[in-house]
Amino acid sequence: MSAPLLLIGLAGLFAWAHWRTRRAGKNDRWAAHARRLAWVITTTLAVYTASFFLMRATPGGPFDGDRALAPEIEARLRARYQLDRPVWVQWWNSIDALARLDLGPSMVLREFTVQEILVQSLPTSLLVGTAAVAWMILIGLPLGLLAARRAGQWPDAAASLVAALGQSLPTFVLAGLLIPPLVFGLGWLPAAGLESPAGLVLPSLCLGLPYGAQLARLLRAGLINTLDQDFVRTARAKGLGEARVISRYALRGALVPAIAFLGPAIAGILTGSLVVENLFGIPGLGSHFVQGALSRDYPLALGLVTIYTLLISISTWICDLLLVALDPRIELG
Amino acid sequence: MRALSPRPRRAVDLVARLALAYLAGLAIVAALAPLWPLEDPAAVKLPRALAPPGSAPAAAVLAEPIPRTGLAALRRRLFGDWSIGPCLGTDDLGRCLLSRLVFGARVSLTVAALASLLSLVLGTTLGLLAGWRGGAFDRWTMRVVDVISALPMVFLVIFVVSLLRGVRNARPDMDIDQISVLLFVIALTSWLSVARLVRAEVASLKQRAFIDAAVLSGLSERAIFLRHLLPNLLPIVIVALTLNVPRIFLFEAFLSFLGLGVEAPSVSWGLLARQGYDSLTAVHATWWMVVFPAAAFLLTLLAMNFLGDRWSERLDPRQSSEPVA
Amino acid sequence: MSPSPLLSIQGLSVTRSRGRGSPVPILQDIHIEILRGSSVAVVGESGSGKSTLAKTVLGLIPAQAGSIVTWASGTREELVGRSRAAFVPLRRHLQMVLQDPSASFNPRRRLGESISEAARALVPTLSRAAAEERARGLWQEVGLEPSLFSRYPHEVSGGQKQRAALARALAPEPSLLVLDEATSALDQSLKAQIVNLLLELRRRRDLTLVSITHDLGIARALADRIVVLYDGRIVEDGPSAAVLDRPRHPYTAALAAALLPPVPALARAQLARKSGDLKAPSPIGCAFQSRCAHAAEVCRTGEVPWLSQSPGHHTRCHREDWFS
Amino acid sequence: MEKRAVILTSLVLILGALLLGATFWSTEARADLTIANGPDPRSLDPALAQSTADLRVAASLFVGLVSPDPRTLEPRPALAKSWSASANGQSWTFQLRENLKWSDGTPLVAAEVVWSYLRFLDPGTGTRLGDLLDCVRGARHFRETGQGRDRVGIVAPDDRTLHFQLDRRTPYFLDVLGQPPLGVVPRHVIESRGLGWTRPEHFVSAGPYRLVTWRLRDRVRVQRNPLYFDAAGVAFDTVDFRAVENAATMLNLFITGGVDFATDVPPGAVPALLARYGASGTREFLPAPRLGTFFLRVNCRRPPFTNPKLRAALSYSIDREAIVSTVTRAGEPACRSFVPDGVRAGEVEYQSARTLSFDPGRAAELLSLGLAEEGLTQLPSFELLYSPEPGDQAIAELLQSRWASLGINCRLVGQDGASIRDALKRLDYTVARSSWLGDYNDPSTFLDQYRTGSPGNRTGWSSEVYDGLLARAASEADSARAATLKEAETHLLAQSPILPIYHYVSRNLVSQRLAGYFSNVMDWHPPSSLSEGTPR
Repeated sequence: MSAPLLLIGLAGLFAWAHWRTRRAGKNDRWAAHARRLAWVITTTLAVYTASFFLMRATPGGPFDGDRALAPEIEARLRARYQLDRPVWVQWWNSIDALARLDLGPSMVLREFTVQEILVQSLPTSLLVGTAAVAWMILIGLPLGLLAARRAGQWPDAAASLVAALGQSLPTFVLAGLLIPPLVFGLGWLPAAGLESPAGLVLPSLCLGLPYGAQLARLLRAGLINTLDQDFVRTARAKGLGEARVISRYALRGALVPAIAFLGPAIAGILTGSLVVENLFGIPGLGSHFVQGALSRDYPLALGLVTIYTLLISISTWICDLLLVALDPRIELG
Repeated sequence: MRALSPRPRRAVDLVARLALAYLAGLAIVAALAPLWPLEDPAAVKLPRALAPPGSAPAAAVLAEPIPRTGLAALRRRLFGDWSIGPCLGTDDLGRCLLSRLVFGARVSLTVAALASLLSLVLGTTLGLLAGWRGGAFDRWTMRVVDVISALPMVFLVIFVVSLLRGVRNARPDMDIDQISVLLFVIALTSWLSVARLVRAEVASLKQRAFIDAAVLSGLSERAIFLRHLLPNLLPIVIVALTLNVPRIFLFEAFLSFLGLGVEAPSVSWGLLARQGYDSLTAVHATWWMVVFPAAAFLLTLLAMNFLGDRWSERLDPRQSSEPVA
Repeated sequence: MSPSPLLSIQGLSVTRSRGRGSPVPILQDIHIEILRGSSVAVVGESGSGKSTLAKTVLGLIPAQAGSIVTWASGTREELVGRSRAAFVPLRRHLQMVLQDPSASFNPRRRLGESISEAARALVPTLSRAAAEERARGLWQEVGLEPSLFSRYPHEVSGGQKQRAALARALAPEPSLLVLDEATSALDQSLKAQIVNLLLELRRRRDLTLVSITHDLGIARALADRIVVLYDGRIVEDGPSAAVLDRPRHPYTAALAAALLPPVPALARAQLARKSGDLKAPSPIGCAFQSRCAHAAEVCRTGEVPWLSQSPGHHTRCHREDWFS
Repeated sequence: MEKRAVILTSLVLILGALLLGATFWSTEARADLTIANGPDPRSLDPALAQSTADLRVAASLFVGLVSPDPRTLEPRPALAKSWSASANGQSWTFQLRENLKWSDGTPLVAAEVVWSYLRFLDPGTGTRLGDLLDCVRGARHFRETGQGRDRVGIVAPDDRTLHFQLDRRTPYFLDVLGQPPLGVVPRHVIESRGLGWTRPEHFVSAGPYRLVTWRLRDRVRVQRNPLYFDAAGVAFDTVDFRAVENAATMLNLFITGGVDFATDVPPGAVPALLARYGASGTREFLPAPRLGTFFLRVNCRRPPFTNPKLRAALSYSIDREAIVSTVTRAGEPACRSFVPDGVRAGEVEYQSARTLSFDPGRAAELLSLGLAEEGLTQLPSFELLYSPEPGDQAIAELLQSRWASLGINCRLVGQDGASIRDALKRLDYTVARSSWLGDYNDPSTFLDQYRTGSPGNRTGWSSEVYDGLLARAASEADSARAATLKEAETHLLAQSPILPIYHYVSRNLVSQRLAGYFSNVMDWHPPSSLSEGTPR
């Protein structure tokens, strides 16, 4: 029985955080981290449970096919995967398995366990995601800086246009428009697949561009705000060069909302990768996620929901740490 | 205090006015869609399938049976059988793309507007209460928000859409249509950021003395919310709105890509974008099916972004030396 | 007419919990009796708990212990433990002018609206028109140009806003008016104008005034009795002339002479503990001991006695004879 | 300091991700033949294969007793060298080749073939296509109950002889045995490895290829099996089955030379592809009829469609020609029957019923008759369940629009595959899109589905006449059987529980450099028979 242990451990973590706060004051870092960790686990369990019952309430099952299964076969399959037990029991058992970090076997890709699928596809998703974040920064930062420095002038308008373009075109349309010139016209990039680093360029660009556009808009707004503030003017008055003023003083303040946006953006990039994976034939998590959901592969879909929840929570956590590093006034929650 | 950066205000205001005019015009065109001399967006005309812009003849089409009331009847009285024709080309079933864009705007804008409105109402109410009450209510509301925002939305959408369709099929008498399902799902997923923003804003407004003054003036909680908190929340809410609408557009397109979007004969911009994508292959491209929906998205979001920027700058207290009224 | 009590504060304690840490005491064991028609000033440094006291009396901050009783409405009413809604009927009689005039008006409402709004909310019998008429009357009474009545807050000066705030507080015609640093945001000449206005109003409207201030000059000008707060406790209470001219507590003396010594390490630790940052030993004995020029061994121990210096004049000090 | 730590951590994370990515780029060289296979195979176990993508991989890894000729589909000797049937066609004997070996060198004997077939039938295996072998004595009973394993009519008297006892004369028996799901699997590996036996590290087969890698959503790579009985006849040393779901992506890959063989094309590209490849004479895109039908199911238990006249009215009101000429456009034949043309029924070619037509007048007549019988004045609006993919959606829209002009109003309901399957299973639909691909080259693979109680029925339709005709056909000789089956099909179409729309065509894109590709009705193009060569 691992689930009770997990719950006890969770309660212990909360209690320790509470005790530590009592002893070391409310700004204690370890207490904050412990509480955060406890909440990440709680959130994951809550999301898992909600998804579990949502999936079970939805019509269809993992063994439905275009061709019906003989009742005997279906009964045996259901028994093999314990689907014949009461749903509460199944839920408790799956939580128990989750506590042992066992995500169970896939019910549709029957030769694989969910862990094996993760091991195969998570690195790819992380790779594409990292490259997309790189694109996002590569596009968003200069565009935002340019727009803010020349606010109201034509570079601002041009940057806004690019940003709106990035924000308004659905990924698949973007891909459809980028592939002909880059793949067929110039022949620089492969049409699909990740067989070479060049194969990474288009998918990550399509994935990162919309977020880069949003980042540019946020940065522009933030910079216009901070460029107005006294400390920046003081820096200017000291005779510092404009580039230095921006990089040393203004950007710091402007980055706060941008980094706060980074957490949801990473979440979006991770979960939104499915279209890109489909378009470019990339062996990532996204397609497993949607396929798992569509084919009612309960363990696979739930396992991936758990992983996504963890990834999202952890990336927001890291972003919060970054925020604290940038702006000491912000408290660790 | 003035913004330091030099800005030719007049040009900015002109563009802002243009953007506003475009959005208002679009809204009117979309709202009155049945009134314009357009073809039926769902009318299949196979002989002129995939005709490039302007090349296909207009078809005299009117819905059967002829409506006696409403915009469609008025259209008949005004224009009779005449229609502009497919000047933006036709799709693979010979349907007029212009008409589909106009009727699609109706669905897309309605979904975007209503879903933002719903999410605004929900997000503002909860954010307001959480920020105002503070304490346990605040903590738990925000925990719930955290949990929901940690749920991958794609997953939620697949099941909620299937579930609601199940409910709809089981209870046809409830008459849930596809667009309300979309609306519900999108609103459900987009109120979180609004709630966060509003809560943070209320928490800081609460510290301001004028709220204490309102309490001292004997105002009820409702009056404080309505007269003192809400008006001061307006700027942040508007910013949230301009950030939400493009997300909703893209989300709707994404759902269409997954095949979970609107059902025919309804048409939305997301669906048109998807059809455009489908028509774009390595060997053949019907460019008009990609370019016009993409341009519709682009123009609308450009206008919205611009207005949003301008509006949030205007509402920034540090920039307004003139009366805000 | 024998003076009858208007407000009586007995054993009031207020603590504030910040975040998850243990609650920090802000006010401890406060006793003040305010007679009808009197004018009391509460003085002390910033952080001494003056504003908290004012806000507690007006029901903006809940009290943890003690009682506040008022007879302002004609009957005896207990204020501690009242819900926000149950407080509303009393606001007609107890009013307050908040600290910062420029922050205490909703930037998106016209000044006049805020005043008639207060009149209407607290005096339900007033019609909309009557409320506005009363507001305009008050507007002139506090000496404001009628043309400013429908201006927005950011369009008028600080002094004008302070007068408007006064008008708003007077709108329900209260019997007790609490002024929280009513003049500290203003320059010298405006201060004098406001003080004169207050004295005038007090006379004309038979107001009972409680002024919260760190400015002893204002206290002297406005009040006939002064209560000195230090670290959430009353250290001296007496007639203003006596307290200001012959202080019987080292803290009051230092305050009056504007010779307050800097905050030493131990007091800093106490301040830090208040904001919940550090663990510090709770002080034993007199809270002022670490800054007191006259501190002795006795100050480090035990409960500090509440001593009567003369009728109506008390201090909280171990060293009753330090001044001699 | 903290800032530096944060930056350092981010750098480490990015580097780590890039390093992980680099593992992809250091992988194997390009395969000799690359096939864009559609979605991932769900399983490499031939008994569990069901989609065409699964079957294509299974067919290259496994082999059965016989194997269809890629040009004529005639059964050719595979593991079996020769065979004979008794006069009544109910008893078959097969002789295995000498020196058959598994890819790990273990000898392959007849008992293992028997075990493979019994495993295929065993309900514990979870086979979906188990009814393929229903003609074998006792097979159906064992498949449906798990009882009577030793009474199934498949035995191996010695190491090289196999004996089948059938329930009835089955003209298509050899066709069935040639199907990929009946490839022979290694008992010695499966019993020791369980479900994981298809992993590359354990994998053993007797087919033309053996498994090298299987990366989900990426590719299945196979390599020539030197111990295959015809290893010398296999031209390509390595073959990649790439998982590419999106047809547009397949086309892009094909055009840029990333794949040599693509198994689907985007619907929008069909006319351009036909024009491009048809005109140039290279014939890389050459759609050919195949055994499959796209049709609508009507729920015969849901009023008012309990009335066959109303169902038939729907059928007469479908303009099938318009659908194939504007939506599918790859030369798909519009349905005149349920069973496609070109099906063999034993020794004779099956002549299908050919009773379907587009006849709005007849439709209107049947509609009013049917409505009168049901006591209705107007056909209530009903729901048409479709899967929201480009082609399907266009068909649904076209149907809706055409029906509307005939006064038949339907609402389109787009559902994901699992929901549609669930609705079909629970008979919780009114009209739903469906498709059927024949398992073997015989009309019964289509017609048997609508027998009362058949799991493939899913319309609630049941007809004693129909069941009787099918039963009668089972015992008849080829030409009489074909006539009886045609009679049954005519009855089925008249009753209209299903509304056939069009027959599928193969939609392969095949590089010019491949030889050995022949169009056939089963869309059967085993990689082992393809070779490098001049255009066909």
